[in-house]
Amino acid sequence: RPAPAPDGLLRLGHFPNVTHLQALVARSFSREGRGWFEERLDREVRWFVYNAGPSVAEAIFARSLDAAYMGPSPMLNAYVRSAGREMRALAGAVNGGAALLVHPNSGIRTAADFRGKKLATPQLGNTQDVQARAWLSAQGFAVSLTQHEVYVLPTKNADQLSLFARGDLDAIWTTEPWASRLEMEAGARVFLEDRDTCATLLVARTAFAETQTELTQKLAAAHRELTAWISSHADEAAARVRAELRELTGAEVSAELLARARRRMTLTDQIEAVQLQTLLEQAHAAGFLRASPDLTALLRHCTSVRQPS
Amino acid sequence: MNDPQAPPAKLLIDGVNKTFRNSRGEVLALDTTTLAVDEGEFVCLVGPSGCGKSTLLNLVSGLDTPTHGRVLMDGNPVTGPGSERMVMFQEHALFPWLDVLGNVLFGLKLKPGLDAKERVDVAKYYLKLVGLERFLKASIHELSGGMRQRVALARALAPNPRVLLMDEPFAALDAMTREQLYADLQKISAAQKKTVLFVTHNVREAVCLGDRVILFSPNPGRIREQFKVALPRPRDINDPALSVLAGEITRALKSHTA
Amino acid sequence: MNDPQAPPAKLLIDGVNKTFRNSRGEVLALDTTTLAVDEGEFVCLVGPSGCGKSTLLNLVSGLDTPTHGRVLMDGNPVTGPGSERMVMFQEHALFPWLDVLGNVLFGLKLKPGLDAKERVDVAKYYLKLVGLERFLKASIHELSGGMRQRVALARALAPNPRVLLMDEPFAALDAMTREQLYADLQKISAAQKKTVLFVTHNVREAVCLGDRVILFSPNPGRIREQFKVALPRPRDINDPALSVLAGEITRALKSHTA
Amino acid sequence: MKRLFIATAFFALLVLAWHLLVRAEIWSPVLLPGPAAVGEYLWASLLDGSLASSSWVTLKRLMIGYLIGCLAGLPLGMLTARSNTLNDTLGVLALGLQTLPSVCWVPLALIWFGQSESAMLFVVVMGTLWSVLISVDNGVRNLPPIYTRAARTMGSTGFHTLRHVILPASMPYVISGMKQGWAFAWRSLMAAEIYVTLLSGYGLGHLLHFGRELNAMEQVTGVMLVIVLIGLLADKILFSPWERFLHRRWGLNG
Amino acid sequence: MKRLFIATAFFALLVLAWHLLVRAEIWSPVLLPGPAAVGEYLWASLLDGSLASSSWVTLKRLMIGYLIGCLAGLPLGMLTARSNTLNDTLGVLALGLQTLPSVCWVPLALIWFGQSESAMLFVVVMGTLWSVLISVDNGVRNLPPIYTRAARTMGSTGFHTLRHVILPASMPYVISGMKQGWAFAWRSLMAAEIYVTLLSGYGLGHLLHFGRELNAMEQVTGVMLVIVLIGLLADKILFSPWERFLHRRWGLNG
Ligand SMILES: Nc1ncnc2c1ncn2[C@@H]1O[C@H](COP(=O)(O)OP(=O)(O)OP(=O)(O)O)[C@@H](O)[C@H]1O
Ligand SMILES: Nc1ncnc2c1ncn2[C@@H]1O[C@H](COP(=O)(O)OP(=O)(O)OP(=O)(O)O)[C@@H](O)[C@H]1O
Ligand SMILES: [Mg+2]
Ligand SMILES: [Mg+2]
Repeated sequence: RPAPAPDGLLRLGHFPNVTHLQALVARSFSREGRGWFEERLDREVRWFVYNAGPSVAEAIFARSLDAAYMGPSPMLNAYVRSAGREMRALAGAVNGGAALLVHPNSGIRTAADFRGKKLATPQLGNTQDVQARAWLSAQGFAVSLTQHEVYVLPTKNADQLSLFARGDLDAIWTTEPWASRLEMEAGARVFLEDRDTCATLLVARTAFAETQTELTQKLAAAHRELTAWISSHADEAAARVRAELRELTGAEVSAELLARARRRMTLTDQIEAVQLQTLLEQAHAAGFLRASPDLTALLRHCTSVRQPS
Repeated sequence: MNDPQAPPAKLLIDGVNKTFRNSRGEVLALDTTTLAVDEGEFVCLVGPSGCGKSTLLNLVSGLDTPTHGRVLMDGNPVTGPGSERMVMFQEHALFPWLDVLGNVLFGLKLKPGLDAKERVDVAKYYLKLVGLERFLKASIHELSGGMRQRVALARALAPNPRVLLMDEPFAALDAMTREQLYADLQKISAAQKKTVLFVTHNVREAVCLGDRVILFSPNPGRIREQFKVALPRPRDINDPALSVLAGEITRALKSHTA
Repeated sequence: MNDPQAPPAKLLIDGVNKTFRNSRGEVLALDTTTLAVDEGEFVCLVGPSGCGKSTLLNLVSGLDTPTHGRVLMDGNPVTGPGSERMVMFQEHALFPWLDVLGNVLFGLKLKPGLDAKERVDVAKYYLKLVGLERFLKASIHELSGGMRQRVALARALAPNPRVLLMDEPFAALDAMTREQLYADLQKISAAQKKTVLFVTHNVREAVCLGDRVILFSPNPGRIREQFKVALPRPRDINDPALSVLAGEITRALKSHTA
Repeated sequence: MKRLFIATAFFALLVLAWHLLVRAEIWSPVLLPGPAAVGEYLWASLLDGSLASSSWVTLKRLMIGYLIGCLAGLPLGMLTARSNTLNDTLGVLALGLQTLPSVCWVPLALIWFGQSESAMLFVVVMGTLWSVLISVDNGVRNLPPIYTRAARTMGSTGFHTLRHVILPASMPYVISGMKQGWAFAWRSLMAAEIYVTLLSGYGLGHLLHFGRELNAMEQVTGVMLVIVLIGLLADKILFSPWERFLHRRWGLNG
Repeated sequence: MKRLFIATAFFALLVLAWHLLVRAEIWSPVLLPGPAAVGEYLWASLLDGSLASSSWVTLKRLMIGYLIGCLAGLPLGMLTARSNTLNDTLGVLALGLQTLPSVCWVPLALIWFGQSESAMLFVVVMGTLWSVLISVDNGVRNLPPIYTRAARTMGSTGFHTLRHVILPASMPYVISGMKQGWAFAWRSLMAAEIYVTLLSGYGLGHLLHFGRELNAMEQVTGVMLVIVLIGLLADKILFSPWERFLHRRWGLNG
């Protein structure tokens, strides 16, 4: 098994995705040799790119990552699956940035019209997938791996666009920038918009958080500072995000697309415990989790938890 | 035999030779050879290993074509194999995916004018002749070498061909079975006036069965000498008169090879 | 042989029988059999197919163990195969992954006291004896059946065993090669006082080679009769005196089987 | 009896050791789920029908694709073996395509057929076809010529020879080719299912992939057990009878 | 000569037909890239070294995993063939695991080893090991007993028999088992590379996957051609010499 990182090295994971705003901006600083985290933690930072939450969880389980940006559902999943051992949340990052879009020809006007339709989500058990299932259940549809009153189809983001354009999909519940791309490139209509639910968090491997407490706190602090910086330097941050995405994926994100996407996202460094609890229960209801344990341990190292009043 | 009034020879091997090409060059397996076999004649071919006996049989069967010369049957050129010239190969060549009965039936099914019941009856008759009536359903791999040769014999005899080409058919048999089959083969070929070309290493066997014994010598393969066997039939392999002739032929064989 | 003063028999098969169990039940392959073979004696076993000749050889070689009774060599029980009793199997049993020389060397390498050069010399000597000096590097599959048997013979002779167990070693050979090997085998076994057990279907061969000829009959396999062969050595297979004895044995064989 | 007992005892011990290791919590439970967790998963998904429906989806894809592959590969293999021209063209093509792991067709298949059953079928057929073709070609090419020669002297020609001599004589090769084709089809279908989610039904590969997505190792392990079971059963049902037949009739082993 | 010409002409015609079909724009160019586009991609990625480096990454993984699998499978197969107890335990286990497409190990391997080379190696070893083990077991089990009997009468025992008789005599099976192990290893590595992106190096499977992600079908097709090429070369270099040896020495075909 891979050994824990040598001292002086911090291994950070993230997606090449606009909802990982902080990571993209910080990494663009690193690229210029004045890394945001490097300067504040006095550590060499090595970035690793993932494109799915479960891979991040795998990497954390396998001790090949120290901390990462990831969505709440995979984080909760990893926390529960490891019996609360392997995963710790440090801070919030981005809320919202997701939408439910429908095909103009799908004939969907009201929630009741979803019966028998095909609804795609980015990935089984990810945040949008859990939310979609919870929402559909709330609308009275029976949805599970074997019940298909609405077909919930976990489909890769890259494939969604072409399938949607061909009319193979009626609706998509996804995150930015795909939601905006669907609007702009495939004429998708927004059915529901989500600006508030937790979308990205900063998490750490338990052993890392517990053995290097000071470093962990410094990391969270630097992240909070970065979040504030992005809020106050919106244009420079946007430019850095576009440049970084070009570096990572080789694809150009238009300024218009980014702006549109940015409008659905809310920057934050807070974690709302209630939201996590809700997501946990929804995942439990969808059959993805068999237990819904206490979240205290998960949030033990997080100094910015908003507890229910 | 060259009498213009006589009927044409059943088989005429006319100035035939055969060259094989292999990695190291050309092998003249059979030098220019002429041989006429009359209807109903039993001709035995004897000679050391590699002298072209099997090659000659393959040419007559139509499986191979001569490099020069021609093979005629009833005056017509042989252009390919056919069921009127049945072959018993040196290897037994039985089909392992069929049982004993199935192997004998294979040739019979290709012969028109028989219904299913008659075919089975014929097959059983010949299997009984070779003493295998209790092994109709046996697989080939379950038989001993001698039993396999006997199945091959039954398979060759069953379609009642006019010409039989047999390549060391009795090599793997014990003395007793062999003597039995000498008697049966003589009976069959006499009764049905079959024309037989018969290859063997065993000179006594050749003298016992053949009307003529033809000696081959190798490198290149060619006919060296012929012996008419005028002994009365049916012949017994242990007959002293037969031994005398066999001794004479054996001496001739040695002198050609030495 | 039962004289208390005499040295113990080289081989003593003492009240041995052998039962095989197969899917259909038990087969008594060899009924209770006793046979003593003296040092230097050449004993031929003759009998129809399936009478237990190969079975007996396997018991003596130590590859199989008797169901009852025991096999002694020089007074000591045989507990397993060993290179002092070399076997020539009915199938040739050559190793296809070795060339001709390699096959003969296999047994020599397991014999202590020879260096590499001596081994090759010994192997070449015996390959020359069987007329294969030009095929040292040939692959087994390139040889004809008769050549394979000759390689197997060389392989069995090369380590110079005290006892030779040979199962139809000459079946695939043509008459001339065979006569040559009769002479050689007689010379070798006389010169080196080898004890030989020799299975054959050919009664004349048995009489030509054996000091004693033992007749088996099948179902169950048992010894029926023994013949001392008192003819002077070296013997020629075409000797008329030999033919007379062979005829007598053949008649005895027929009477037991009929 | 005694051997059966040893085998049973061995596997019981294996499961016990597994259980104890997991209980001892040497590793984190995400790394290795215990047999109890796996059993629970299997039981639950048997009850809710997801295991049965996925197995059925997978088997249907496999069977149809495999059948098409065999039906095309058998005659094509015979043809390439009998004709030099076909062998130099189609035969060389087949040789190349056989070395291509058929999961590599997935991207093209998805573009050509969309995320549909046809795409899966295509991948399975590509996995089967070439390997069957080449084995049959090999089998026919290596037939001892003595069989066809013997048949010809008995008056057999053309199609009769093909049907009654060449086909049965190359049986051992054909069977082993079909067995290998099955193994490749099975592997490529699993790889394809794990790699892409289909709109038209979840197979066992999807369950495995979902297990990974949810970090649910007891699901991964459970599905793996089911896959092993299906593999063993397929072998028993599809190939054992043929092999027993060959063994009995030809005296072949294996 | 004439046959070589026919083969060349056939493939040239194939490429030409492909080119014309694409030129005629019957299909959208995303569905089927033309040979020119594929050629361009191959040339470009040859020049920038990405093709060479990916091939090297893939081959390294394959070679190491395959070697480990063979080195473990050979002796284990001999052991299971000679011991009933081992056969009833390890042998049965191997039979089951052999039917498991080794790509199914990927989720567990990722959890156990992380997204690392070890995970890939594990998958490749699982693809090779069981199939080699079972072929060797089969080969040794089906040896004609006459060989060992003959060797014993010449005084060979124990390890000498194993080394000088059993091992060479089971050669044909061992070679064919190693060949099948190679095919499985190759397939499982491709499937694993397509399925998971590794941090430690991009192999050919990754190039294929990226081609799909970018809808760059000329990349997909180009990489497929490279995979075919490597497969053919591996066959030529690794197995042809052995097969020629067997053919020459044993008179076996194939
Ligand atoms: N297909 C072939 N290719 C090359 N050479 C061949 C071929 N068939 C036969 N020969 C050669 O032709 C010669 C005659 O062979 P043939 O089989 O006719 O001998 P034979 O008289 O039947 O010998 P045997 O008594 O051993 O059966 C031999 O030297 C043999 O090597
Ligand atoms: N391994 C075995 N299992 C079952 N039966 C056997 C076995 N080996 C031999 N037998 C049977 O034992 C009997 C004697 O066989 P054996 O091989 O000793 O005969 P043989 O005298 O050598 O005959 P042949 O002249 O055909 O070689 C036969 O009936 C045979 O079927
Ligand atoms: Mg011949
Ligand atoms: Mg015998």
